[in-house]
Amino acid sequence: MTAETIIQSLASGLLMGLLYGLIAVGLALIFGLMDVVNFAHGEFLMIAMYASFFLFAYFALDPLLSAPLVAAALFVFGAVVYLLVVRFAVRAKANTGMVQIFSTFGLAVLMRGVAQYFFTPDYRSIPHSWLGGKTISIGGIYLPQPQLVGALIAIAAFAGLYFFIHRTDFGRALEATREDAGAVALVGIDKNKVFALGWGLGAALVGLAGAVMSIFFYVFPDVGASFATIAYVTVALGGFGSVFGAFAGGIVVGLVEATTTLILPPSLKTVGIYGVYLLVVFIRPRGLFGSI
Amino acid sequence: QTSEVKIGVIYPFSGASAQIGVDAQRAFETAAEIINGKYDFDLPLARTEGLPGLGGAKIKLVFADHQADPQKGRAEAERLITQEKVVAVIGSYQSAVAVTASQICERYQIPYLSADNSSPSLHRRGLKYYFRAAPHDEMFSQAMFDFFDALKKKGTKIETLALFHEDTIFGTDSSNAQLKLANERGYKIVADIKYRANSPSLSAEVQQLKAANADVLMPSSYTTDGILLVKTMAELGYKPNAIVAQDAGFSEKALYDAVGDKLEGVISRGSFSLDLAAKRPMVGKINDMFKAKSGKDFNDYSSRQFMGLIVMADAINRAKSTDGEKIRDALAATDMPGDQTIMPWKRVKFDESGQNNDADPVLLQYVGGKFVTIFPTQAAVAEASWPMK
Amino acid sequence: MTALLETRNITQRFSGLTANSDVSISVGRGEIVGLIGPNGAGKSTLFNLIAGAFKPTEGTIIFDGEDVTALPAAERCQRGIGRTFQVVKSFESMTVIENVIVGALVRTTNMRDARRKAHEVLAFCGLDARADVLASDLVPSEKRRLEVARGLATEPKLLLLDEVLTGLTPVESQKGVELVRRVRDTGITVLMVEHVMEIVMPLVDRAIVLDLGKVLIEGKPADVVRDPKVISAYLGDRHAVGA
Amino acid sequence: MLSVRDVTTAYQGLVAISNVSIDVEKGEIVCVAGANGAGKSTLLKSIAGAERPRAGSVTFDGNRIDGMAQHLITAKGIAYVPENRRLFPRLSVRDNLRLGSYLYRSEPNREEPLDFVFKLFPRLSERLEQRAETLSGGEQQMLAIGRALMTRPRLLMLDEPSQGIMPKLVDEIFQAVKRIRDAGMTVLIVEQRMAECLEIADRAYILQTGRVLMQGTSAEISGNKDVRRAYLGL
Amino acid sequence: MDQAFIQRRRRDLVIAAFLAAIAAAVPLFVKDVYVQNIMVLTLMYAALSQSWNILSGYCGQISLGHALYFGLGAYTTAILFTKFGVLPWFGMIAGGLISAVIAMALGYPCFRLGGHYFVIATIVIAEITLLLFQNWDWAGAALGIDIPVRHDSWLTFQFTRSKLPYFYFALTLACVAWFVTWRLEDSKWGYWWRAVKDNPVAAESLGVDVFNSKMGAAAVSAFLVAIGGSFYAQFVSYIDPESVMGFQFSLLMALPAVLGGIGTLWGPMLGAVILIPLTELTRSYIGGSGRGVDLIVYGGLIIAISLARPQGLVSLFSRKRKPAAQPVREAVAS
Ligand SMILES: Nc1ncnc2c1ncn2[C@@H]1O[C@H](COP(=O)(O)OP(=O)(O)OP(=O)(O)O)[C@@H](O)[C@H]1O
Ligand SMILES: Nc1ncnc2c1ncn2[C@@H]1O[C@H](COP(=O)(O)OP(=O)(O)OP(=O)(O)O)[C@@H](O)[C@H]1O
Ligand SMILES: CC(C)C[C@H](N)C(=O)O
Ligand SMILES: [Mg+2]
Ligand SMILES: [Mg+2]
Repeated sequence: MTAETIIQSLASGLLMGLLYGLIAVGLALIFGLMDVVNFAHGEFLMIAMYASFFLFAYFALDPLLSAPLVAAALFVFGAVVYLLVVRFAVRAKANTGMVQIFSTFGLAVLMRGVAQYFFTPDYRSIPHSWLGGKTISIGGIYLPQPQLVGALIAIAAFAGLYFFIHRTDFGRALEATREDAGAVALVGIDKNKVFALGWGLGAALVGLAGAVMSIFFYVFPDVGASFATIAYVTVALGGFGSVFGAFAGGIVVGLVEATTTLILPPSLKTVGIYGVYLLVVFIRPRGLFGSI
Repeated sequence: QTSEVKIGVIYPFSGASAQIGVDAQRAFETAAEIINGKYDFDLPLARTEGLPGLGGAKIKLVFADHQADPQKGRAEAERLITQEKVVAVIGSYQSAVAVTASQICERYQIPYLSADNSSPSLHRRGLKYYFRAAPHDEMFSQAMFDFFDALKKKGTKIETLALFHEDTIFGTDSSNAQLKLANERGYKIVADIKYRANSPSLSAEVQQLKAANADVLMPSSYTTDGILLVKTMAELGYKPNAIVAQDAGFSEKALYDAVGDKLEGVISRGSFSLDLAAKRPMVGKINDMFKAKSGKDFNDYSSRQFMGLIVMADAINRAKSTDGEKIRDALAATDMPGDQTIMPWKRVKFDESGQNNDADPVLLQYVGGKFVTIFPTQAAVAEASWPMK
Repeated sequence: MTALLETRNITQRFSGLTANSDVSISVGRGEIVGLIGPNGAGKSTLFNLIAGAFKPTEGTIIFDGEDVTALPAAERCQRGIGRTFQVVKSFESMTVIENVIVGALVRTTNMRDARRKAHEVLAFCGLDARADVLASDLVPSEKRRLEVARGLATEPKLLLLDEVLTGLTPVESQKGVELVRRVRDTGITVLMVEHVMEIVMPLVDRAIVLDLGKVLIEGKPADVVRDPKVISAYLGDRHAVGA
Repeated sequence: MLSVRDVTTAYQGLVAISNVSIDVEKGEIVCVAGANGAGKSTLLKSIAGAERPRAGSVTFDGNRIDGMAQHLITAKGIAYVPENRRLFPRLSVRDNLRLGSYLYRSEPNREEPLDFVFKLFPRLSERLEQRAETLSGGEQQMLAIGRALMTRPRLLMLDEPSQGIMPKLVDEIFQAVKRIRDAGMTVLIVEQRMAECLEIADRAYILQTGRVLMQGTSAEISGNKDVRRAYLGL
Repeated sequence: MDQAFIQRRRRDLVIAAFLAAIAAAVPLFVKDVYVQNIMVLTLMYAALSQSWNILSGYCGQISLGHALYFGLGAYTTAILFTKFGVLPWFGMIAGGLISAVIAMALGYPCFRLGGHYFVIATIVIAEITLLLFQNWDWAGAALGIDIPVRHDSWLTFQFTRSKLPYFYFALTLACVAWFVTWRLEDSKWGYWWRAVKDNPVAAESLGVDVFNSKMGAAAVSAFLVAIGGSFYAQFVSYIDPESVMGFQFSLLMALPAVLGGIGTLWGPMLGAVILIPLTELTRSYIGGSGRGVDLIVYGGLIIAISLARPQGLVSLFSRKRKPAAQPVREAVAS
């Protein structure tokens, strides 16, 4: 194993990690901070990727250009999903966790069905885009441009979310609603508005991820499944209630994945990721930076 | 007599491989159309309406979704047999499902025909009602190594191979066959990379391939991973000398739509090639019929699915009965000359285990946006260009 | 005869804050001891340490002649320490009787016995009419009574009562006082926290005042409330005269 | 200012208060007393919008507020400190207080009442970074009242504010209530400690088994023989 | 005073016996093997869900990794049978015991975890095991294990066509799982579990051994689920890692309980009776179109049911609150 291989591994791992982070940032908001389970996270990503794909296919909009549009569309979608489905799920008196799992699982199945109905199960991908296939090579180390841009967007998204949660009243209201949705009315907060916005925002972040992903990934109705578990693990590894944790979680996942393959057969690389998750929570039951 | 003969078709219609199921549906419908209608093709049952052996009875297809789950495949096979009263079952894309579905068929004495399952172990289970007209992975792999041997004789340097295969039954079987052949024929495997199907990232895998830098990269991957593999290779600056693929994703349109420009000169095994249309015009016409339904050209899978129904219908016709055992016997007695198929096969004739050993696989090369047959020589329409561009 | 409970030099720190510092108290068998002191003085913390909810930073706890400092809460309960929580912790999805049965099961695994015991205790606490109501449907004062009932069901030697008699009208308080007396009469030693002097004064045999995590003074309630330090830290001027 | 007319409220079919009517005038301190389960908390909940009355009306400043969403009622200027406090347990004391001024987030001097709260409960200013759930019982009660004050209510409703508060502070709280009133707010207070409460209250109501048993000025109520026996323990 | 309670438990037992008797008679009238197949699956999932419910419903430790025990049961039986010729009946017990031991071993580090951390740990552990099996050549790796079917026999628990033996086994398993739950519900364990679920700190203060409660629940739950897995291996006669250890099993075990009422005696049964036929029928009768309509219907129904009855369908059967539950109102001032 040459030094170059190792450096390349780490570089790819880091980029991939930031990408996982980008995919997880929306979940970090909904699952990590608002403490609502969204089993349809992968399906949110799926429709975001479809949105990017179709904007490209019909309007020749490059995914980078359409990203804000996709994010906006997903914002609306997320808010609607909250108001139509999740709102009732979080209202359950007992076992809200399971009710959330159950109803968002139903939503995931439904979304897959709808995607298959309207988009067919064909695999789609964007063959030519500004960044697609482009790569920067520094001394034999290759850094694919889509991932680089994805990494930058991930950093920006996390920074934005961090600011939003820690520096705005809205972020505080969001946390308060998570803590006791029944009590926020005591200070004049409309819990549904706060959570609908939270869901919208979380979905919009997924929209960004979807746009970036569509540059170099394929999309089909079941594509979400490949990312969902990793996204959950990323958020939990970083720790619930911490934006920075999810960011760090993504990087750790990416690096672990890259380095596992230096030791184990690649088919077992997720074993490395999962193993690290277990290791971390066995030592720190609240993940790396979790507060709740 | 019966005016309708029901044949069960079990495929994945939802889940990760739904696309295959949906394309398969179109292929089977095309075949049924030809059987049930009158067409001037030199194909069994094309020129007559329906099945003359059964008084012109029409074929009716009953589709069932197995969602790639062996248990569901089994339940659906059983439902088709007992409720829908199908007289035969065709399936199933995933070999794991074929295991259970064919077992159920055996129990009910209903013939099961693998249109496209490629796992070699399937016909070695001593089942009486199991048939496969198409080649299996060992036959396919053999063709590849024959091709290597031929190239080597001509002086091309092929010494090292890199295997890249998914961790499913298909990937495992395929790589096992390739490993065995490589050992027998003196090729060195410098990388044997098993990866998790539908991985979110393949960069670590590609790095290992790049580091191994084999003379030939041999992927056994489905469309999704194929697309990601090719994109990742480009991103990490890995340009293999040659790619010889175990079909699957590498014969899917979606893959070439996505990354075709990076695949000029890629070679894939297959059992079908459109260039056959030059020799057998009906192939082009049938392809057009299929394309009208699906928007796609026949590929390795859809062509095999198409033939699967033709072979089955032909046997039912000869059996002159809808009785499972009679159909089975008729299948066992099948002897269909190659030029009465749309495939480059010598003929369709099953051995006692139900495998057709005369289904010669071909190797195709992707040149200028389409596939041309390059091997074996008797079927080839062009010389292989090696290394790939 | 030795004291039932003794804490020796208990200190408890929470990141930077010392909630208990060098607390040594003892409670004799059959006593009703009042633990009083300003808000945040460390009373509930001391209860948590005695009951084993967490381990003290320093110090030892002797219960019934045995060093229990290292024992987990469940084992202390088995040894005979029963408690209530100031911020009530009912089993919300269970009915009142079921809540109490959980407590009774420390002493018996026979369900019939446990159930009988639970009914007894509920009747004792005046909650029997609410036996089949979900705990989540109780109002706060009932929940506090449920805490007591659960604690009693474990047949403790020592019962720690943390503000279970708040929020009662004077008449109701009176009943509460009687209830605690009856508890003691069944042979249970009581250590209780209460801010309402009208309850503490007539009820407790001895009062221990905590302030800023330390024992400020202890003695007969009547003496304690006259102590200027207690008045200035805890009671305020109004109670200096009246109580 | 506040007028409750014939309000009936039930929990899953069980009537907790029936036909209760009370009035609170601007600048008053009104006390509601009664035994456990009399329906005092239910009355406050019905006003605050935490429970929806089954019948009757609640009017605040001439506007019907019954049936309105709870957060809108808060926004109208009614702050409610429930019996079980309902703090945000894993948020810091600081965040709990800041959330109190959520409605004024666009104002620069939104945290004006903070000084008042800290003067009232200096302990809170020493515990700003601590999670609310780790506060002592009394500290939690202080925080709950503090948070309510941060909403700058015109009507403050307190459900047994003295619960869990040390004697010295109980007096201070009642004095503070007076100061709160003097600062221009109106206070509706549910208390068991009628003696202290009546000292500061202008008027009082006594509830019994879900109905208004008695009402009058503080002097009238504390002069009543039955009340003295049952509620003042004299 | 306890009469009502004792009566209710008796009534549950009588109803269960009655339902079991009816269920046992159904195959005498329903001869369609497809329907019988659905009934077998329904009973199997009812049993699995009932077992899952012990750990996740009663004890509150939500596991979405129970496919692990299901798979272990299936693999143990299949390996013992195909490689060592051990009869499946013994394989079943072995699988159950192995699963129970592994559940406790895993519980050791995992039960310290709370909430979502625990849930994700269960998912991840099952997934790791799946991957290991997928790569374990001796156990057939991705190729799985094809259990050779010879002839009908109770000894090897193999029946080529008849579903009845499987049906009666699944029925028995469902009854056993139900009975175990019924029995444990009114025992120290049952109370401990519910206490631990509601408030572990309070439970601890009442002498509940929180950790061992969880361990007990995990062991019972894993044992029963593994029996289900063994049964499945026999029933399908072919297993591979994805088809016995996949995440979908973990979900399919949890869903009936959630749908019917998590942590209740009847919830899992009720949920399975509705959910499993729904799953099977939507796929069979609309799935063949290839358009995803079955998913739309199935997903839509799940959302609808879960939102309409968040407490589970059993709540439809719970009686109206009795006036006896009237709160105490001591009218002091009169
Ligand atoms: N986990 C913790 N972390 C930090 N500080 C804590 C923690 N628990 C308690 N404290 C602090 O320790 C002090 C003592 O708390 P404790 O609950 O023992 O007071 P108390 O005497 O019971 O008061 P009260 O009469 O108000 O209930 C308080 O100031 C509280 O804020
Ligand atoms: N959530 C609830 N579910 C069912 N019944 C309730 C609920 N809350 C209150 N009740 C019942 O309504 C009646 C009135 O309760 P409320 O809490 O208003 O009384 P209160 O006068 O505030 O008593 P306390 O002095 O104990 O606080 C009581 O009988 C009580 O049992
Ligand atoms: C190519 C594939 C993914 C499927 C393969 N033909 C099989 O039988 O499993
Ligand atoms: Mg306290
Ligand atoms: Mg009240």
